[in-house]
Amino acid sequence: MSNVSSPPTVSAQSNPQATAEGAPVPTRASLRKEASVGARIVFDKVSKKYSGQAESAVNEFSLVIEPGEFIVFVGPSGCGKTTTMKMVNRIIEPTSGIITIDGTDIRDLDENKLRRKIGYVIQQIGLFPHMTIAENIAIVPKLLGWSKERIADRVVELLELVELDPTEYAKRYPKELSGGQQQRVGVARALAADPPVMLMDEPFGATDPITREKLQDEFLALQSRIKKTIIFVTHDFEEAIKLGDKIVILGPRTNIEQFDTPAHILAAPANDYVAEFIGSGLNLKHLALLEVADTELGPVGAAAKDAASVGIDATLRDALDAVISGDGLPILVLDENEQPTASISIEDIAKRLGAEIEAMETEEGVK
Amino acid sequence: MSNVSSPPTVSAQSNPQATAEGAPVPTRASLRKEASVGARIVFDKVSKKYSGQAESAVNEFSLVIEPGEFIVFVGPSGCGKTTTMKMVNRIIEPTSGIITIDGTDIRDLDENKLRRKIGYVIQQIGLFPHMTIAENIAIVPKLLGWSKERIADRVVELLELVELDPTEYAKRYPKELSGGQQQRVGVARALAADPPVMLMDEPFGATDPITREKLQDEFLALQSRIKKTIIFVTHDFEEAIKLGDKIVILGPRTNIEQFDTPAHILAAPANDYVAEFIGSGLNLKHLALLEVADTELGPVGAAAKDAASVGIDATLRDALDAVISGDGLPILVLDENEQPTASISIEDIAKRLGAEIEAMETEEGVK
Amino acid sequence: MKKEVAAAAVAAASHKRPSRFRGNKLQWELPAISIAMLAALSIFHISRGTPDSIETVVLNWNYVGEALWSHLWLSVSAAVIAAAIAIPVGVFLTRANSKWAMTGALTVANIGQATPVIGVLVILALILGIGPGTAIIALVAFSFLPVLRNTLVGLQGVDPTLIQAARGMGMRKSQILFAIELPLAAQKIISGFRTALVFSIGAATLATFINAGGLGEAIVIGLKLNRISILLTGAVLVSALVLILDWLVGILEVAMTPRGLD
Amino acid sequence: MVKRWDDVLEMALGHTGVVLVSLAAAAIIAITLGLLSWNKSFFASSSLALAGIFLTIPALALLAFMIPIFGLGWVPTVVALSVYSLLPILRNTIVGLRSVPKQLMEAARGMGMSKSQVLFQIQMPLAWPLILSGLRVSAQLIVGVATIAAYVAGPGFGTYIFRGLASLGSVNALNFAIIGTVGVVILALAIDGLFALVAKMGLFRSNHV
Amino acid sequence: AETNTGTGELAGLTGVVGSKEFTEQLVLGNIATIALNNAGADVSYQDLAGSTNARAALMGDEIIGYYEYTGTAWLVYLENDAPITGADAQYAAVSEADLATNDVVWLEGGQFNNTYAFAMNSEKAAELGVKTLSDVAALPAADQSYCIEAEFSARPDGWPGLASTYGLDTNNVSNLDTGAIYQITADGGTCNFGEVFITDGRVAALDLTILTDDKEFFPVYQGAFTLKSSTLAAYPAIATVLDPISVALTDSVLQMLNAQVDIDGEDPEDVARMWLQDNGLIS
Ligand SMILES: Nc1ncnc2c1ncn2[C@@H]1O[C@H](COP(=O)(O)OP(=O)(O)OP(=O)(O)O)[C@@H](O)[C@H]1O
Ligand SMILES: Nc1ncnc2c1ncn2[C@@H]1O[C@H](COP(=O)(O)OP(=O)(O)OP(=O)(O)O)[C@@H](O)[C@H]1O
Ligand SMILES: [Mg+2]
Ligand SMILES: [Mg+2]
Repeated sequence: MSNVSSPPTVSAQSNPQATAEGAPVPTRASLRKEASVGARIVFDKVSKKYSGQAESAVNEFSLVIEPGEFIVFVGPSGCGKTTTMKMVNRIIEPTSGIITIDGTDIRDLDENKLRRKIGYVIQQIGLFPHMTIAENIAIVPKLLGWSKERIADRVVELLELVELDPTEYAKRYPKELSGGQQQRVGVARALAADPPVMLMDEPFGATDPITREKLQDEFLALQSRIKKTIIFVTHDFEEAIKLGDKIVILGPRTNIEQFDTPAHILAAPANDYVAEFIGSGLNLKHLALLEVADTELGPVGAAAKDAASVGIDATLRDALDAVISGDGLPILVLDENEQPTASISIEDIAKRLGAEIEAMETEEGVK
Repeated sequence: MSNVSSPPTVSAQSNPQATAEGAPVPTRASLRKEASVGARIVFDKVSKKYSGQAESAVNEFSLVIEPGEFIVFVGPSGCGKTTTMKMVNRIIEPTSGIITIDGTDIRDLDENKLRRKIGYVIQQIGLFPHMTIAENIAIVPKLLGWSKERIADRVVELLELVELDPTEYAKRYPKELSGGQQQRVGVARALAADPPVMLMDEPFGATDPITREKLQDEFLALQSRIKKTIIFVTHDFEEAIKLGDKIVILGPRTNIEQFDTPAHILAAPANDYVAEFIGSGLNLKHLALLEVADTELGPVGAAAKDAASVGIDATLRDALDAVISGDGLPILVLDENEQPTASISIEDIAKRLGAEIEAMETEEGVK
Repeated sequence: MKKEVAAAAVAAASHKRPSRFRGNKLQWELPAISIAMLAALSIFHISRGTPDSIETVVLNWNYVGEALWSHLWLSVSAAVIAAAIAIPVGVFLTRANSKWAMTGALTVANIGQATPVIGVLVILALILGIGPGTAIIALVAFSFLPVLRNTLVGLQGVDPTLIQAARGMGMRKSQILFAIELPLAAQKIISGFRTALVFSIGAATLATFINAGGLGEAIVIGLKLNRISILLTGAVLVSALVLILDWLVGILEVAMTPRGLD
Repeated sequence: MVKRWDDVLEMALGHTGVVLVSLAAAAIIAITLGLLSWNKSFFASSSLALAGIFLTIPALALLAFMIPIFGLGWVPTVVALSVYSLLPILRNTIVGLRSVPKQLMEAARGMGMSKSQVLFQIQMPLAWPLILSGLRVSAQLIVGVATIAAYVAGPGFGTYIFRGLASLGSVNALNFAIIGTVGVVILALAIDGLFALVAKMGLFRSNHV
Repeated sequence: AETNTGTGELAGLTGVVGSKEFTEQLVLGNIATIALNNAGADVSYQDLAGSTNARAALMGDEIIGYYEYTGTAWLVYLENDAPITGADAQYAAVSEADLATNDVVWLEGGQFNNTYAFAMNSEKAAELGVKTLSDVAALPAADQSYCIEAEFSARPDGWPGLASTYGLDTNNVSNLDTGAIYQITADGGTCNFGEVFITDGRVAALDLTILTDDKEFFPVYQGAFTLKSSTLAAYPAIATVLDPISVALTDSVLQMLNAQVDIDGEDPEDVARMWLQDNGLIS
């Protein structure tokens, strides 16, 4: 398990509810525009009503996404996540409201140029049945006129990235792949031309935990190198915590229930709905964001010699897991060289969590 | 949150490796056949090689599933789960090997009669685009010649079961539903005629956590009333733990890495592969199977008056969550009337887990 | 209570649906063109003044009405019979999975399509005698292939996951066919039928050569006796017939297309 | 009859040639028209109407009208055959392009493919089996219709067939009609076989759905 | 052997001689072609299906000329309502009008009249004892069944006029393709009386009996070679070559020549050449 905390570059959004209420407000994040290659995406009271439906699926949705931010949408099925995404690359036109990318109304942009800059992983996967896997992945690079060798290299690279052996799968047709394999090809296809913006609609839903974790780690590594602006839909809250710089928790009709960093949300769920959405084990989930290294630890002697141990770079969640595997007493903390360097107890863990939550709450209060 | 433990009716399978090695062995479970409406499904060295592929996708797969068992398949994407399921209802014919249901080779059964007794939730959802939601759900009942009223009632009942408002959705067409809504209709459709056997291929993959949990609970309730034989594929290990009487952890080419109850697997993962598959927080996951009520608790006085509290019917995972939300010290346990009745400490939790694991290990040893 | 809910669902859902004929689904241009053509024809006739003795034989309501009716009757029944045979044959061929059956049936259909209609008509007339029955046989042979081919392609193009889903539900082959495959292939099959209908209306102009009636007689007289007014009358009426029948089938197609597919 | 075998060979070659040339012309016109009009309801149904009307014009009338413009021989024959064979190709092109699954269109558009790229790279290949079906129907149709070349001194078996039909009852009439007809049938099957072969060779790879 | 030496009266004349697609036309077309080439021309022969096309080909200068019938031109191309009685009068009227309106010249008319007639199965004729159309009119309605062409049913010199002139019963009339009428009439059953052309070889071949047009209703369909006046102006010798041949072509000659093709199965070109040679019309 990789150790994730909110990436340091992510600035806390000034009161997110303000944006949720519609008026896009300038944020600190806009100051670091030059550092990122992603784009700034602003939704301004965007609504979409499907013809024949009584209510709008997306209702006055407002949100500011800073360049290079990894935003995760979570929300009940049918709340309008897919619809919202499709409006960003103009697969669907909003009934009302405006979406801008880097300040330009997307309606003023050339549709196709816009879309080529936006990688899109569609929920239904949507591989082209008449093309091999390699051909499916090569589509956008071809559109952009890449050379044959460059495309071939890229296809191999991407297939490896999504854990599919190129020699085995490049020449197959989609119907010859399992569901999860197809989904990964969909992700590879969207990444192909390295677009600055990605829309990912439940991209890892059908992949097994091991592969999924590898993909998540790859994505985070990628994201730390080239900061794309990513909108990512998932139903797995732990995935949201792990990946998102910020999480948007949506209610029915894309009502924004909470828009904040994972840590803030875990520390202070905005309302019961959000708490329910996070599910049981709120605190345990929160521990996954905190590291042993950042915790005030006890002396080595506090733990029994034969006590369980945990690495210093592990998360507190792993530490707690180790604590209960013994008898609940303090355990050893090992340094990089696997040498005992300190001990950690249930109280240490609880205190660190308490401090974290308090810090978040004060921060909230200040704003 | 429902509290789940291994259903009492599930007998521990005599050495599962034995079945995995091919020879179906008689088990105690067969003695309670009369109590269940499900069917006994036996795979005997079943293999499937897709034409044009170098290796078989399913390789000498042997497994005995007792009537009324809820079996969960987990395994890497592409390992052959879908292929294995499709061989049960003869969508795909095995290249070699035999599958029997209640002792009869499925090749000797009438295909269509067989299939009508097997509810099948297909991974790609596969709703019929030209039929409304209600029509999609009504297909099998119609095939079975149910009366119009009975079908209408059933459709309404099932839509409510899968959390879709019948007045809103019954007359819609699949394309007018979100991904998760479509998936739920797929589940409702498979359940329609209340088949004794269900094959469910990642049925809740695209549903949000709240709905998912409701669906899981509905399923468990259903299952406790009418014991179907269910084969269920998921990539969510917590879902597997919650739902499965037994879990089959598969490696590439459907190699059975471990086949056992969730508790056993969590207590003693058969190998590193299984451990990796379970993912981090093995012990924490295990706690979700244990209840506060079954734990040796401390006196009420051991906890501070203003300490956090947990219900007596909660899981130990919830108790632990509450413990760390305070300062790591013992917390109160409340009885049904919300009155403090005992206290629980980290040591109590750790001890209970330790005892559980030991018990499992001895049981393993006995066999 | 449940029933009320179900009933309410039906009622609630059905009234807010927009008409399936919204947009240009009605294709009004087709009848519009044919009306325009007929109007132009009428103006042409009125402006020409008194017809000569040859023209009077043809250009009267009695004659035209009868010819129009027999043309309509001949061509529509031929197209319908062709479809009624070709669709089941297509269905059978996609099931039989036999190269021989496939090749055999397509060979027969190809021959039917390729043999000049006039030749088939005359030779059949010598064998079977003259009249509408013989004409219909020839027309059926002529309009068979488009329906057959489109039926094959349509059925083969149905998403296999849907067929798997249907099989998984224990639907019998025939049930899958009627409830899933045919509805999903319908658009392509109907497209073949529309082509067949046009083929059959066009070829029915030749029915006159074996005393089977139709507008062909007007066309032949107009051509052979160099009477443009008669020729135009026949040709315009045939064209109008094509447009209007094609339009009607189009309407039928839209009406029959399940809403989930449009 | 033997001395007429040279005639027959020449007719066969001429017939094949005129059919293939006309079919190629029709395919280019009809597919282009289909690509331009598939999503424009008015344009699509008007061009279908026109193609349908062509099919109802008796060959004799069409050719009598064309002789003053194109003279005798190949040209009027090719023009006539081409307009006759538009409908099946055009209709199937339009229907085929329209029936591509929605989620594939969305995926394609979402990748920033221009309309024409979606059309050529996604819709066309997926519609191809249906378009091919139209082409094959048209091919068969005009193998038969090509007999009208006889009206305008064009190539092919038509001369024999019409001569035979006009003189039914005389000794050689049936021979003429039969040689012509059998020639047409053999040719028709050969041309369809050619299609099958080309399809097999993968030049017209059908989709792997 | 052809005398394509490039010498002779018609040296330099190239192009195509046409004809319609039925036997008599094939013979006539070949006769004209062989004769012209014999006189030094270098023309080829091409048959066309249908009168309209042959005429269109002439008007479009696609062919040099072909044998046409006076009645056809008068009623069809010149769009007259009623024929003119008498072969010479009809010929004079047609050649004058066609030259004036279309620049088409009619060379010397042949001595044959390929007009319409009604024919019937000879056995049946004997059985019913009919010889003339007046006899036919006297038959009970049940025996009066007719097969005619579509165009015949509309033209004033066709069915309407004929039926009223003789008082024929019009209740049992079938429209058929020209080619099919002979065979179907010979087969009997569908119709007792079929509309035929007098000089057609099949009349003899199928043993049909022609009923005499005792009221002389049918107009004259005299054959003559037609061509553009400009062609004739450039090659006036065409007339000198073809006129004597046309004069030699009588009803009985054509019936014989048609029969050689239709009954004996000979090639029209051979038939044409033999006749020209036998009669010393070519060298
Ligand atoms: N039609 C086919 N032709 C060839 N190979 C196939 C076909 N279907 C599946 N396979 C291959 O067989 C293997 C097993 O596929 P299967 O669909 O059973 O996997 P799975 O366990 O269901 O995976 P997932 O979790 O991704 O759905 C995969 O490697 C896949 O690529
Ligand atoms: N084409 C359509 N016509 C009518 N209603 C639609 C259409 N597409 C979606 N809807 C409705 O709009 C709402 C939002 O759908 P959307 O697909 O955006 O949901 P979602 O948040 O992506 O859900 P999921 O998590 O299930 O994918 C749903 O209630 C759905 O039923
Ligand atoms: Mg969605
Ligand atoms: Mg699968």
